[in-house]
Amino acid sequence: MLLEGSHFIHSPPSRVFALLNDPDVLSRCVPGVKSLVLDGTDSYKAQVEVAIGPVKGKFDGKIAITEKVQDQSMTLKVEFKSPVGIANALGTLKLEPENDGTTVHWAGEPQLMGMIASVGARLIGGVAKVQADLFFSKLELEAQKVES
Amino acid sequence: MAQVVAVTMTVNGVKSTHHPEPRTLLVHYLREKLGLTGTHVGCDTSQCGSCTVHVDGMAIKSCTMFAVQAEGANVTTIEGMGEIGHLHALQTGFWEEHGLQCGFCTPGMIMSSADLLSHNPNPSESEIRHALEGNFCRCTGYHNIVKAVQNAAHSMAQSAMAQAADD
Amino acid sequence: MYTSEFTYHKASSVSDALAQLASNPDAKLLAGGHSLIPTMKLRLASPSALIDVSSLPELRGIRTEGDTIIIGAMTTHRELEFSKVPLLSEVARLIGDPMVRNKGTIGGALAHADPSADYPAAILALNAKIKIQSSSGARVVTADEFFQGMFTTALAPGEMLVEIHVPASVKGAAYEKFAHPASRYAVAGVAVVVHSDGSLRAAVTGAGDHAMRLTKLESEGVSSACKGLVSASDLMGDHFASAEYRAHLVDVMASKALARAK
Amino acid sequence: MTEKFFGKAVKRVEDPRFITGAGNYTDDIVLHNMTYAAMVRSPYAHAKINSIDASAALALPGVLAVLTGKDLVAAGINPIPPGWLLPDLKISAHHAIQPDKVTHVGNIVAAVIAETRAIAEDAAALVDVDYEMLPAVALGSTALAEGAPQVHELAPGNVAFKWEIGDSAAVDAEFAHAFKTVEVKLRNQRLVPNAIEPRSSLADYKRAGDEYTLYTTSQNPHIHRVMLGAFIMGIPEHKLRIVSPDVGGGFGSKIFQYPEEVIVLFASKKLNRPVKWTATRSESFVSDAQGRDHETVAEMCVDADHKVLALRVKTIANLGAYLTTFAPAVPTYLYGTLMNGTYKWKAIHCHVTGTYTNTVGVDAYRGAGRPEATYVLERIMSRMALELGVDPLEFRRKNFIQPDEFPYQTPVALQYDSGNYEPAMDKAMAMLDYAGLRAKQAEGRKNGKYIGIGVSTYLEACGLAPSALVGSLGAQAGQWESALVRVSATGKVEVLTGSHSHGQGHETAFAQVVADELQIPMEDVSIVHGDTARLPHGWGTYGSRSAPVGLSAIKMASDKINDKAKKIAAHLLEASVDDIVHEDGKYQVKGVPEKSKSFFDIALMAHLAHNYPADLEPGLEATHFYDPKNFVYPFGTHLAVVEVDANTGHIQLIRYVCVDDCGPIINPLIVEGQVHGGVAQGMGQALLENTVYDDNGQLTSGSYLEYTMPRADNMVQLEIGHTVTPSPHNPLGVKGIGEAGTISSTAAIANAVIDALEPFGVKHLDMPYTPEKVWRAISASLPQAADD
Repeated sequence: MLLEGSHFIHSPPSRVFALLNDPDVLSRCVPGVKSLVLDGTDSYKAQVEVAIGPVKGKFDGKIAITEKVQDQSMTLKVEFKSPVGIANALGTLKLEPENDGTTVHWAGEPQLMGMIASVGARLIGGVAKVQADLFFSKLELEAQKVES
Repeated sequence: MAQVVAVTMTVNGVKSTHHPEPRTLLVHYLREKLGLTGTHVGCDTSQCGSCTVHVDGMAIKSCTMFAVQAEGANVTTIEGMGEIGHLHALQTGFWEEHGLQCGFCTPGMIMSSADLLSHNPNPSESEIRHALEGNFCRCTGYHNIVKAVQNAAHSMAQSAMAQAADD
Repeated sequence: MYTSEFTYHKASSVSDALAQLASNPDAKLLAGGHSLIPTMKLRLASPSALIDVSSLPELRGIRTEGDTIIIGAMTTHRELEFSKVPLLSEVARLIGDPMVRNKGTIGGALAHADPSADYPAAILALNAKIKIQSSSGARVVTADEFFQGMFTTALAPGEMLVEIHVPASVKGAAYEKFAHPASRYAVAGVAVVVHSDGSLRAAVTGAGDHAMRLTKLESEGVSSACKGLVSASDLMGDHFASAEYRAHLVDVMASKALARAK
Repeated sequence: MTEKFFGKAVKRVEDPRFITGAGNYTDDIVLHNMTYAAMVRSPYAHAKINSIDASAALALPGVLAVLTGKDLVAAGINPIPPGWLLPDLKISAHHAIQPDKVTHVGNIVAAVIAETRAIAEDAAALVDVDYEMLPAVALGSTALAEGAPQVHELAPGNVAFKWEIGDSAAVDAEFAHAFKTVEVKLRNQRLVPNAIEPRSSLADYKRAGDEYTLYTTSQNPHIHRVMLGAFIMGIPEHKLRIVSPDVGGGFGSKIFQYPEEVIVLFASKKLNRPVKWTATRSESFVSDAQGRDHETVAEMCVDADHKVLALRVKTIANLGAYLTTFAPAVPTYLYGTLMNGTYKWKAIHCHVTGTYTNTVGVDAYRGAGRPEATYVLERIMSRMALELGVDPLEFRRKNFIQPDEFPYQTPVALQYDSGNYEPAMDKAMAMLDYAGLRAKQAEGRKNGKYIGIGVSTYLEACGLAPSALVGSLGAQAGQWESALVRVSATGKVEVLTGSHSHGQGHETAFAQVVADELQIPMEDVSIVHGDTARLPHGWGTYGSRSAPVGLSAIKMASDKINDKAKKIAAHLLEASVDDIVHEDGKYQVKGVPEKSKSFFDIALMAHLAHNYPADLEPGLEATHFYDPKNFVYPFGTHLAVVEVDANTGHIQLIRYVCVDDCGPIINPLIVEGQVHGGVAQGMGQALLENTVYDDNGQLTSGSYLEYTMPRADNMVQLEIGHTVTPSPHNPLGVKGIGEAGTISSTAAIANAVIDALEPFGVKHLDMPYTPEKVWRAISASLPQAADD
C-alpha cells in the first residue's frame, strides 16, 4: 500500500535538506529513537522504540539515503527488525519551495513482515501518518532552532 | 527468578491455593495446575470462545485473564456443570439435539449459553445467535447448537414451573 | 501461549495505582484486559509490570448526580448494556461478544482509544466529560479534547481515567454500526444525539484513524439522507474496506442513526 | 424382533465425555517429566538463512535444547515427501526444520525445547536468525509470469506439474458448431481450514525398548507411521506407535504429515524425555495446510436445444511452497474428474498447472478438489442459463443424465454407478416453493428489495477408493480399509477400525451397524480407532470414506463373526450349519425357535471351547480388509436464498434448502449434522473467508481479527431433505456425506448472490462477496448515483 503526505516547514529547501541529512537532527526527530549513529556515507544504524497503542517494541535497523539531489529530493531505504517482526520501507522525500518555506512531499511503501504483518495491516496507514506528523512537527521545531 | 503469587480460588466448589507466575493465564491454571482439561484454547486473540468459564457467575474468556486476577473468585468450568446422571439442562440439550461433533468448542458453547439463559430464560433464535457471537464452531454450522439452547431453555422453564407447582 | 514475564500488583486504591505507575513508567494499568492481554500474548507488548485496577470499588458503578450520570471507569460493558444510560447502553450491547462485555470496561476502552472501538463516537456525540486523575490531582476534559489520534488521548504518562460524565437525559440518540465481520469492530460507527437543548451532535468511529465529530452533519444535518459527510482522503483503508467505501458507509450509518435519533 | 438401529436417530455415544469436559485431546495429555517445544518461524516469505545464533536462548534457565535444520540433516532425518506422485512432478525438499532457506512465512528455522511452555516461548523469541531477504511471489498466475521470483531451483518457472484430462480435440470440435458459448474467469480463493482445536503433538521416546509413541492430532495415524517410520526418520514401523485420541475437527488439515511431528519425535529421543508442542492459533494460520486457491478460465457451449456440448477448463493451482501429503492429487484427480457433474457432455477437457509460490502449502480441505470443480461447473451452468434467458433449474433438468443411463461413463474417467437426479431437484424446489419465491423476488425488485436464488445440482465422487485405480494414478498408499471385530468371552464387542473419527460420530453410527449385524445391544459394542498399537493397518478418514469403505469392512468382518457363530451354534444344537438362522438375537434352528443359542452362549463357548467343533479354531474375532470396487457418487440439489442490502453491499443468507442423496441413512442426526457443518463451511467461502497474502507473501489475514470465521449469526436454520439411491457396490449401499454440504453450498450461494445482483447487470464476481465488492458492483451499474 502506497502511503503519502506532505508537510510545510517554515524554512527554505536548502536548510530543510541540511536538517534531513544531519544525524543529530534526525536522532531528535525520528519518533522513538534510542540511538542513531552514522555508519558510512549516508547510512545510519538506529535503534527505535515504537509505541502504538498497547503495542510496544524495540526495533534495530538501518537507514540508507540514496539518490540524493541536493536541496530537492532523496530516497530513503529503511530496514528495521524486532522479535515481533520486520518493518521495511522505501520512501522518497521531495522538497518544494513554497512561499517562505518548503513543502516536503513524502511517499513510501511500507512492508511489514512477521507477526506485525498479520495483526497490524489495518493500522499501518494510521501509524505512518502519526509517525510522519510527529517527525515533521519536530523537524519544524529544529528548523526554528537553527534559524534563531 | 520470576515472581510467583499465591492465588486462592474456588473452582467447581473446591477451594485451593497455588503459586503461579503472574503471566499464567486462567485457562492454563485450570488445565495445568488443576487438571481441568475440559476448558480449551482455540485462539490467541480472544475470539473463539473455547476457553469460556464462569467467574463469579459470569461467562468470561479464560485465555484473556490472568489466574492471579481470579484471587478469591468462584470459578465454574464445564466439569462443574454436571456429570452423567446429573447433567445440566444445557448438557442434555446439546446431547439430545446433536449440538456437537468434534466436541472441542462444546464446553465453551455450554458456558456461554448458560450465561445467556441466566438473564434471558426464553431467548429467540436471533438472540441465541447474537449471544453466541463469541464462540466459534467449525463442525455444526450452529444449526443444532441453536436447537440445543432452545431445548435447554424449554426444559429449564418446565422444571421451574414444576418446582413452582411443588412450592 | 504466554506473555513475557511481568510483576503483578493488585492496586488497593486509585492513589495506590497512581503511586505504582509513578514508580515504574513501563508499567501498564490492567483493566478488562481485552486489548492489552492479547497484545501481550502475541508479544507485541511486554510491559515489565501490570497494575490491576479492574476491581477497585471506587472505579465501579453508575450513579446520577443532578442532570449528570457518572460512570466509574471500571464499569463493564455488560453493566452499561443492562443500564439506562442514554446511548451507551445501546453501544455497549454491540461491543465484541458477551464474554468481552462481561470483562471489558468503558474506562479501559476509552484509554486505549482503538480507532475502531465503539464508545468514542458515542462519547463525542454525548458531549461527555472525562475525569482524569494523577498523583497531583484531578482534571476534567471534554470528549473533544480527549480523543487526539490513533491510540492517542489526553491522558499523560502517570495519569489514569477515573470517570465518565454523560448527560442524564437526551431527546434522542442512536448508534449505527457497520461491523467488521471478523473482529466485529466498527468499520464505520455513527452516533447521533439530540440533546435536551435541541442541539445535535454526531460523531463517527472506525472510519478514520480516530473518532471524530461529523461537523457537516451537525451544521446541516436535518435532511434524512446524508451524503458526503466525510472525505475519503481523511479515512483509513485496508484489504476489507477502502477509504472510499468507508466514506460511503459513514453516510449510510449516519442516515440510519439520524432517523432513529430524531 | 430385536431392535434395529440402522436408520435411527440414536443420540451419540461419544457425547457424554465431550459435554462434561472429559474429552481426551492431545494437548490434554500430560506425561511424567514432560518438556515443551516452541518453534522459531520465518517472518520472511522467502529468504536465505545466513546464520542462527541460539546462545541467548540456550543461556535462559530451563532451556534444554535448540534444534536447527542442520542438526536434523546431520542425524539423517529426511525431508517430508508427498504421498501422491504425478508424471514429471518437481518435488521440492520440505525439511522439518529448514537448514538453508525459507520459502514461506511460518517455515520452521529452529525449535526450542524447555522445561515449561512459557520458557520455550521466551527462548524462541531470543533465537537470532540472520536472514537475507529474497523476492517473493504469492499468487499462482504471478508465479508463472516471466521473470517471477523462483521459489525452488528445481522447478523452473515455478511449475510443479502440468496435468490434463479429457479430449481437447473433441472439445474444439464441439465449440466449432456450438449454438452458444460462454466463458467465465474465476478465482477460487484460498481458505484456512481452521479446525477449532489447534494441532498438537506429544512424543514419548522410551530407551528401554527403543520405542517411540507419538500422540498427535491426526485423521490417519497409520499414514503417519508409514511416512515417519519408513520415509522420514528411519524408525522401524513396529517401534513407532501413533495415537490420535480425540481430535477437535480436521476438515482435511489433519491428514498431512507435518514438520512438528518429526521435531518432537527427534527431540524426545535426544533428551530422553517426552516433548509436547501445541500450536497457537497464530501458528496455525501459517503452518496448517490451506485449501483451494485456483485461478480458472472455463468455457462451455450448448446446442440450439440448450443441450450441453463441451466444457473447457484451464486452471492454475497454487500449491504453496511445498507439496504436502496429498497436494498433487487434489487439483488433478479430485478436480478434473469431477467436471462432468450431473450432465451429459459430449466432451470435456481440463488442464491444470500446479505452481509453487511463497505461501503455506495447499492441500485437501473439506471436499478437496471437488468443491473447486463444482464451483466452476455450477457457476458456468448458471451463467449459461442467464445468457440463454432460461431458468437455471430447468436448464439443468434438461441436461441431467437419466436414471436408465447408469452405469454412465463420463469423458473424464469416472464411471458413475448410479444416480437419479430429478427427484432430488423436484423435492428441493417443492421445499423452497421455488415458483412462489421467484414471483416474490420479482415483486421485491420493484420495491428495492433484492433477493437472489441460487442452485447447485452437484455430484461428488467419494469413498476413496479402489486401491489399484489410485495406485495407477500416483497414490503412494492403498485405499482399502480394515476392520477387526473382536468378541470377548462375555459377548462384549470391540470393533477396531482404521477409520478415524474427529467429530463424525463413528463410535455411534458404526456401533449401530454392528449391533444390528450381531443382533446385540448397542452398549455391548465399542468402536476403537486412532491407535496404531491396537488396530490393524488402516488408511484413515478423508474423502468421505469412513462409511462406504471403513464401515463396509466392519460389516464384512461382522459377517465372518456370524458365520463362525453359526458353526458353533450348529455344533451345540446338533444341527446342520445350513439350518441355523440368526433371528431375534439368537442363532437358532430354522423353524425350531426353542432350539437356540444366544450371542453370549456362543461367545462364551468360543472362548471355553469345552464343547466345540473339532475343526474350528477357538476364539471369536474376525478381520476384514475391504477394497472398494468404485467410488460412491452422492448427489443432490441445494437452493440458497440471499438478500442484498444495496446500501452497504452486505449479503445475508436467509434460507437454505438442500436435498442430498447419500444412500441409506444410518443415523439421520449425524447425517444432517454433517450437512449443517458442510454448508456453513461452503457459506464461509462464498461470503466471508479470505486468505490475503500481500505481494511480499505476508499473510495479512493471519488472525481471527481479520480472517472471518462463520459465526452463529451468519447462518440460518437449514431445511434438509433426502432421496435414497443406494450405491450398488458396497454391502450397505451407503455413500459419503461428510463433504457434500461444502461441495455444493459454495456454488449455490455464489449463484444466489449473482442472481440477486442481476438487476444491476452483474454477471460475475469473485468470492468472497464482501460488502465493498458488492457495493462497488452495484455502484458501477448506477453511473449517476455518485453525482446525484
